[in-house]
Amino acid sequence: MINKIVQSMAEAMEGIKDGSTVLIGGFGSVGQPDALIEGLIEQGAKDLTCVANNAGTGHVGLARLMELGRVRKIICSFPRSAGSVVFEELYKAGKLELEIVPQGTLAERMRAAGAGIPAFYTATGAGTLLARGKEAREFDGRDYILEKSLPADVALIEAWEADRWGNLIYKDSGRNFNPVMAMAATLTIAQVQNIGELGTLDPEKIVTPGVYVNRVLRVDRGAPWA
Amino acid sequence: MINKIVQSMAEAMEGIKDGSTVLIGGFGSVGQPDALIEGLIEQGAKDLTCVANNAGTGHVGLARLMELGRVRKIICSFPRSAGSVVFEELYKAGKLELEIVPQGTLAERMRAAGAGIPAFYTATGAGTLLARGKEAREFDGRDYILEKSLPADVALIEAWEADRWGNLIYKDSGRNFNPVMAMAATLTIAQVQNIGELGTLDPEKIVTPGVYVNRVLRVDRGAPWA
Amino acid sequence: MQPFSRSQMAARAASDIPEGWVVNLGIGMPTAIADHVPLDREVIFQSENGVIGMGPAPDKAHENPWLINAGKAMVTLRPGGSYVHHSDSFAMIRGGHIDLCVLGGFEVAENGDLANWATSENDSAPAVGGAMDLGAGAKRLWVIMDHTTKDGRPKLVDQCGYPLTALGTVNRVYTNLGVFDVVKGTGFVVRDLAPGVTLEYAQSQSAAKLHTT
Amino acid sequence: MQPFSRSQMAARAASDIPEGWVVNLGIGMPTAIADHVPLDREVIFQSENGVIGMGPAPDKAHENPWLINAGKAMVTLRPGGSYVHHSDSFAMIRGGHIDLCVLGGFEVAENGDLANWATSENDSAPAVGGAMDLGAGAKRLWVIMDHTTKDGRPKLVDQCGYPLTALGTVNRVYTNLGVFDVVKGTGFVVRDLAPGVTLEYAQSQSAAKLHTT
Repeated sequence: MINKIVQSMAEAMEGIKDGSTVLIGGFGSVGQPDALIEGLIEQGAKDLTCVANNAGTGHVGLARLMELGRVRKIICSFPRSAGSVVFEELYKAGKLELEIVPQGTLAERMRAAGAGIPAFYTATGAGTLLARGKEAREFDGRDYILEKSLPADVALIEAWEADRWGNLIYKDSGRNFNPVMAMAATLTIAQVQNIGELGTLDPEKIVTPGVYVNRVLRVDRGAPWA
Repeated sequence: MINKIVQSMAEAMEGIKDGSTVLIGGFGSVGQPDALIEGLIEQGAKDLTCVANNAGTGHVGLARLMELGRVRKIICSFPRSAGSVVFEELYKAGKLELEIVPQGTLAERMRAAGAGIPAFYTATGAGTLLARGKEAREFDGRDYILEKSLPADVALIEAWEADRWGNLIYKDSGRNFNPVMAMAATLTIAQVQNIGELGTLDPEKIVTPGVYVNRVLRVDRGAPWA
Repeated sequence: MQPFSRSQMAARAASDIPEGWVVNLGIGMPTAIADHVPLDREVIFQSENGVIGMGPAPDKAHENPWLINAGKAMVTLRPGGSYVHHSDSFAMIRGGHIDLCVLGGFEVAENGDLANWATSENDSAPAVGGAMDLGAGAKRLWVIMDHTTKDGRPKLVDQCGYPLTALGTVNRVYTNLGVFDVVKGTGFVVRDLAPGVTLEYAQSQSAAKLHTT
Repeated sequence: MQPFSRSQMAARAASDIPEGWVVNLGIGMPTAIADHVPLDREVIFQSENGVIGMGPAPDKAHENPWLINAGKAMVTLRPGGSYVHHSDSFAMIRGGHIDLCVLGGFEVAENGDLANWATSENDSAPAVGGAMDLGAGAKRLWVIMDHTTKDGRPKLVDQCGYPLTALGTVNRVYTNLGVFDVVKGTGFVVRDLAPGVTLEYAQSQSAAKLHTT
């Protein structure tokens, strides 16, 4: 019997190694796997490259992980936002490497990693500072740059409902980065609010097939914080 | 009021020009827009480049369009199958141009066209006959080839249910090429079995947002033929 | 002279959006445009985080913390709305399926270049978000911004001094002084001026030539 | 000598598929493998047309013409199954998420090359379908085929004569004479032979060296 549901956070985090690239889902707090990030803090892996849309806020979650000196590099689209105090400080002190990626390119680079595409061309960023060091090429008279896929060791994601095969259904704007991150990582760990019996999730509503999911942990998270 | 629902086949086919590239959805007969293909036969556009998984069977649908001399070129993954008699004959007589594309590359080239990606690298086909004339490149020690996007003028697709915004829900294996074709064409025309009031389609089940759909025609097609 | 208020600027931009367009509004002033589009003029507002067909902010009783826009404010979903994931959302944006994107701006150049994400080449950690994707991908790009900076420097310029967001893609600019089309080969063309604002005055507040017709 | 029947070949391959694998079976002989995997050993069968978690063919009363596999035969969906579109289905295949693909073959070479789609360089209209995607993308590629052609020519070869489908990716071959691993740097390694089939006989039917160990 396939059973991807794990019973403890320790089991969910097992085997995450120092030096890993870790994708962290969510946009704002919606779809953000808060409990799993806490679990990763507890678990202890360091020298991490973290990929998320933002660079953390306050002193919790990703910001806390950074504050503890466990993050070597952050890849994101929006590092500076209200409350990104930990990022600001570490970055200014030269203790954190940063790669800024346009949000769509970030999503597409992960999708590419999941889809077996090592690189693709995009018009986003062509001719800008973010094109520096990237190959440029013209197609049909328009300028594009070459972007590489962004594969990862681990993805921490959140979903609304799962079954023991690891199939995932999201709620409202909770999909965001989660389904593409699930595709891009070798080890995908999902935090979910609900678990249904196999066969109870509507096959037409499953967004992430269990094929992309390795472990599921039920966490009664409640509503995303505002 | 946005209303993409058209009342007649003539309205659905309006403006399809000679020389167009036309995408035709479906895999086998599931998701195949039979009525729209008949409509295109009736409409009269010629010198077409048709993109579909197969090259038509028997003397109906796409095969009929070819038999009438309206198709200049076919792009597909599986030209020869049981009953592809029209294709065989025209191709042998040098009256039809053929581009064979691996099925996954075919789907991805259309998705790329829809997603603003002019070209991408793939391992599929690298080192084979189908790599001839294509740029090869190594990434991390593996060979890949460069594939170009495949944009189109028109997509003829089928779906299970639509609303007046053009949102589409598919049934079972009826998605297949339809959602990617909807993204890749300038004019996407959908044949659907059912039309629901706006707001009655479950937002979590809509696979093709109406953004990708220009016209919807209700056709009581019944079950796909075996 | 009665320069447009922010609300008037948003209303002016809203009045130029026809029914049926798919529209993405940037964070800040652009977001306010939606409030000026009446619900019976069906415009499909898209948000980068995968919401298609956003409606107005919910009243207290109908707040849903799972449903937010790119500015992380709670929104609603209109009948006909749907959800996609981030890669599908940006496929829509980058693939040219958004009829209009409206962004804020630091500078717009007469060749249609937009600078709106970084204030200097030396700022190594500016937040780009989805601006470059939207700037390169939308069918039309409008910018809504004050005509000058707080300290009076023009924001309509002959060439951007700030790092670019997108090259040559701005089609129109809404400012407190007026509405200006960006026409390829010509530059800024005055489409409308706020009540009492003269061409001479608007020109004096701009660092690029303003054309008429 | 009792060479394996087709059903025995399929059963042999099926017995090597552990619970939990995601498996894509090619049209023809490979498809028969699924019939030999008991339902209580949960294997997730994926089909190129976007069906994940296929179950056995339906009985007459439960036929659903909207639910077919890549061979266009009606199938069922297991509890836990789901649907994706073609691009997502091939993302799964090409992105290395399929644990195993089993295809038929014209020839397999000792370096793991597979030829299974075109019978000559001059056939300009062969049907490739998804074979190249599967051959390049699956984590493991097994081939199930007769050991020789109908007229007795070996199909295990030192180098493929037919146009290639995928390069160096075959891991194992199931034939009527036995089971052969393809080991990088070594070539074909005999894993099992059909009852009464000697190594000498199998070698005499092969155009590449068969190794033991």
